[in-house]
Amino acid sequence: MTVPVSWYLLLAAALFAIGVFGALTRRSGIAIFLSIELMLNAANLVLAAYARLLGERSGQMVVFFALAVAAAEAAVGLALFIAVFRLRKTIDIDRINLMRW
Amino acid sequence: MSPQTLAMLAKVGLWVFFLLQVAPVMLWLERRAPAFMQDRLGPNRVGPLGLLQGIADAVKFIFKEDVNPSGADRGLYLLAPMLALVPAMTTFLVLPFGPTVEIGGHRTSLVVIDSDAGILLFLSLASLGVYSLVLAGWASNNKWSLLGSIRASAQMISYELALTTTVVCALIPAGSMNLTDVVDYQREGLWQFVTQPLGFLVFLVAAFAETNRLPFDLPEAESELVAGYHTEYGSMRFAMFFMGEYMSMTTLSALGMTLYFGGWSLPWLDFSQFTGLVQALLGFTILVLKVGLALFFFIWVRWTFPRFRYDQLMRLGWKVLLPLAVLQLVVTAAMTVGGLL
Amino acid sequence: MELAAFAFFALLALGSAIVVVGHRNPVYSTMSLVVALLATAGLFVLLGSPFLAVLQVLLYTGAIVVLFLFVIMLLNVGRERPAAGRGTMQTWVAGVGALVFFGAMARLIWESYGEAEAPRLTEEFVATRGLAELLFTTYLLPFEIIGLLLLVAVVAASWVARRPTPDEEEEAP
Amino acid sequence: MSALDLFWLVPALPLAGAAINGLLLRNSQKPLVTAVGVGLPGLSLLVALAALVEWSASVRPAAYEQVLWAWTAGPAAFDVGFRLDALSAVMLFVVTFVGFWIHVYSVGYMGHDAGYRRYFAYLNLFMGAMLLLILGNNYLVLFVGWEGVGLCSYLLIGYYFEEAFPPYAGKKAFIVNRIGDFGFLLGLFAIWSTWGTLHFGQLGEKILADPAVAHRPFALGLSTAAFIALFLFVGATGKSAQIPLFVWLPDAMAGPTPVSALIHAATMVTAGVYMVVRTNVIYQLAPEISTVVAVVGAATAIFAATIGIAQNDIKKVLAYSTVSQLGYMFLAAGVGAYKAAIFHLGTHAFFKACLFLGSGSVIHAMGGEQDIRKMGGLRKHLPATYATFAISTLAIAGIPGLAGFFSKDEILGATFLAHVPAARLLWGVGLLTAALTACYMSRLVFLTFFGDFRGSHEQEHHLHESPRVMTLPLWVLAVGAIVSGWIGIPSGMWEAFGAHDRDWLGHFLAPVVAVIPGHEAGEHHASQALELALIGASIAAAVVGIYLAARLWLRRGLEADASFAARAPRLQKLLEEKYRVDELYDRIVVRPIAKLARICWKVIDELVIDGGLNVAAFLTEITGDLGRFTTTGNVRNYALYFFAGVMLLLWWMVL
Repeated sequence: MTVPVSWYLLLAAALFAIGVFGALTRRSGIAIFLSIELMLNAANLVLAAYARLLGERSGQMVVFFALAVAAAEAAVGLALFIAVFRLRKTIDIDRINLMRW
Repeated sequence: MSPQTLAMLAKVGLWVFFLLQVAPVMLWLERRAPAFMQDRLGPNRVGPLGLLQGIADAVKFIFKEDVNPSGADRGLYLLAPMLALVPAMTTFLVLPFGPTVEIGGHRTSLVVIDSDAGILLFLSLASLGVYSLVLAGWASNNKWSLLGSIRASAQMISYELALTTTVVCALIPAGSMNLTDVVDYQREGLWQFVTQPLGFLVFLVAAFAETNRLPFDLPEAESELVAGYHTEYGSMRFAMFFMGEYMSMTTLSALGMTLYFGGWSLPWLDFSQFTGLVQALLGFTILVLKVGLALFFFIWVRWTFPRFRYDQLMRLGWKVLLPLAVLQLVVTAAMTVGGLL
Repeated sequence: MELAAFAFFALLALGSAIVVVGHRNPVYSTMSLVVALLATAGLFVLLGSPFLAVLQVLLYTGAIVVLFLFVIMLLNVGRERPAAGRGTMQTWVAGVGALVFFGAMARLIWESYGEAEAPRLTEEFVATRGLAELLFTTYLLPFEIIGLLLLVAVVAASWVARRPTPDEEEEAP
Repeated sequence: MSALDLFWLVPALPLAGAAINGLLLRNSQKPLVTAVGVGLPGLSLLVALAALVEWSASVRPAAYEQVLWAWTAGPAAFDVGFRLDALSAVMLFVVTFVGFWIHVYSVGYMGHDAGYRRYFAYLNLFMGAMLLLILGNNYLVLFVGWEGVGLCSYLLIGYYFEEAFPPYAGKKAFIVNRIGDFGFLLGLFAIWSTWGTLHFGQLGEKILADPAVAHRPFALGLSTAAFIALFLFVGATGKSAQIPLFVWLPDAMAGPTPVSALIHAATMVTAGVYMVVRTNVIYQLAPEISTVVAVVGAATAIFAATIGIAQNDIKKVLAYSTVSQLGYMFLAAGVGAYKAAIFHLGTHAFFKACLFLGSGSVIHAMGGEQDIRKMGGLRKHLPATYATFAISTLAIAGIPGLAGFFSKDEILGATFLAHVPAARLLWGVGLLTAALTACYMSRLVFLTFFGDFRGSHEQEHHLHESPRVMTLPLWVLAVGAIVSGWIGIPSGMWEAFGAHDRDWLGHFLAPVVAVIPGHEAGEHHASQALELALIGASIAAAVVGIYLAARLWLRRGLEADASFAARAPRLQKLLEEKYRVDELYDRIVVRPIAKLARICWKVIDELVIDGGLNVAAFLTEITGDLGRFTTTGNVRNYALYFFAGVMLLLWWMVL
């Protein structure tokens, strides 16, 4: 019994929801970053599911590019964390309020 | 049990059998070969010529006491050695050891997974190997192993780049990511290490780095970090690391042989004259012999080159190997498009 | 058989996702992220794009998450303290928000697709060749831009995370 | 280079004098100031006389026009020019002659005053403005003069600006005049919008060409002519202090006496009469408005006369007498006897100026004291002042032979015979006012000059006759008061005595009064007997007035006032407080406006505008505060806002 595509979408939605919850609740910067990667991953899943549903390869292309972007984003993000750590000796974002004068 | 699954099981069995034998043989070879190089005898007490040394060590590992360092993160501490085996036990799936043969009335290709994204599977599984080192270093809660694991992860990621690029160069003339096509290509034409010497050289160095073999064994550099990431590991878990390392060495050298030395084929030997089963076994043994040579070469290199400093390691990885690999990529692509290859 | 595989990977993904979000120890959550990514890679295979699955494993788990681990170790991130007073309120809000989001999306998806069966997998759909052609024809420009993007990211990352030279030392607060 | 070509010098010289005194000279150069201040008006008088002589010799009776420059171009083209015709000739002579002698008198009176230079600058400016008013060839120049004199009256009333009352009186005069000017302007706009020109000559021709236009309804239910006449008259009442807008004239006495003499007796106040007579064409086309003019004139006359009796300030008595005499002039104009109005204007200028200057020298002698109850028996100390004052009093009372008798009698005669409704009633009122005038003027003379001195000993010691520079103008004006009557002896009187009609002034002014076909006012000739009866009645009124005053105030002095007050205290108080008109205006006009202003201030300005502003500021503060609340700096909050945004978007997309 082939699996209807909507199940994949539901799964992706669930993953995304969990990712969002994680991003909003976790206190440590890295944990938030992980949740964001999770959300990204859910998005890729949706794209792949649609590619399959519509028989269109371009969906997969977008996932390909999304991966590259995720890599770039992770690199820069982690670099930022290192810089912040060097500055504030902590990764706990509740204590980092650089965005406030 | 459909014939396909049966064939697949047979192939997997063949590979696993070979891989499990590698560790003890290497144990022995690892001690004897350098001994002869350094004009000394090496282990010869256990069994004739010390051949049973492997089994002795294995028994030793089994009975040693499992020391669990306090403060270690038990979960990860136990997980790390298992992860070491993951890449080793899975990367052989895409390595061909023979043409598609007719055994028992069924045509099967002599490779476990014959997918056209084969090499990628190999590489991705290989890249998982990093985790065992990283987790080991982190979980054993001591500075030396932590430093070892950080170095390991940095080294693995950097050299993976060079490795992947050279592998891509090797695939371009064959025009496919399926290793059987690569071997078929080499059977008709020249072996790849002749047409892409630079590619082969970079692959070789990167392979050493991937498996943390001597010139690049900073992660467990005895002189500096006691035993690097597996300082805290005792008996059986240490044995797992050990086996993991040897297996990844074997699979990597098998990949090397497949890409650059014609894999299971010999230029003068025409396989069609044998029956299916014989072809399979013959192909496999040729591959095993080639891998053996490679492993010997590993050991040989181990006792000839001094260890790299960390910054030299990084500089070599990023500023020397990667550019050469890209150069090779460009050259090969140009020659392929130009119709030379 | 496909259903079983899907169920396995789906549950695996959800479970590890929850661990990623739930666990206090950063290394544990990272490792569970690896598991989640591998599960997703499995799902990619089921969705008929092995190339993506392999790429995901090679790229994501092989490099990016290792980078994460690298940074976690470098910064020696300890266990996370439970959220402070105001945090709990935010936790509740986020929780409810996520649930509402999932509910809405579920309703949306279920309404629009319901039981729609995916078309049968064709050999041509699965082959990497099709993807390669697509990549270097219609998506050539994005491909080049991605290259540029990665370059920029590398330069940025290295600049941001550099060790400040002595003269910059005292400027930092 | 005939005098007529230099005609523009007449107004220019005084204006130049004002400029020189005001801007160039300094207080220390007193002789120079006097030379300029008096000399230039004198020169202007000579030029005026020369121009009059040459005009009457050559061009008369046609009007001589001298256009100086085109003031505005385009459709509403006005040019600045002067016009010399019979009417402006008489006015010119009166203004320049009386004005000049008052300047001479001022030299003495203001001699040791600190602001001497400023005084003469204002006085010259006034002369210039007045001449502009009477010589202008169109209503705009007239209006410039009109405003000029208003300004000068304000400046001169408020001359003693250190003290509290004069500036207030100045302001009051100016504001009341402005209210009148408002009406005047509406009249001018109406004229211009109907006939498109304000030039006297052209206007006259256009109206006569098609009189029907004037009867077309214009606004407020009035025909065009009626509308214009009414509103011009409103301007006249403001300027010439008639019933509704007369309150400023008594207070104007706060200015120096020569000023009162010049402005509030001889010239400025007569501007209203001159303007009415100048536009007699329109008044003849609006008979009902003429009646209104007559009635208002008569009412003002009797009203002011009654107040005059109860006043104890010498200048206040004269002020109310002026208001009353002006009432006479408007009565004359209202019934259509324009020649009589101008004739009375001329004679009144002479004897009223002489009276004011006389009171000036009395005040000067008494060291500033103005209350007649503290005077008495000044006959011996100020013989010249007494003589001229007595002559002028007899003139104003209407004793035959003197100026007042002839002009007032002509007005009463004309009123009696006029076709105006209730003409007999108006005549009666006029006769009674004549008696009252005689009565209060003689009361004034008896209380001031007869009886024994009631002032302080030190004042008595100080009493001295004014210097020649002050008594000379008094004598000149006194002679003028006598002679000016003879030139205009009404034709009715000549017929009454069967003599040949030698009414020189009547024939002189005839061309000015436009004769509208079908409206010939035409003096229908009463029988000789009726004429004689009328003359007799007016003589009787004068004699009764004087006899009554003599019996009361000559024999019993101040005690007469006391007994009168005892017998009718309420009436006495009412008269003394000038019928409480000021308080009335205060309550009707000033207070409501003040209340309205307060409302505008408190409600509209503070509540609405400021309030609105404050509310806006408050809102921004609140939203700002709200906004501040969101910038916690906590990264997780920001992430939450992100997510909230997504949810909103989702909600918006889905629904």
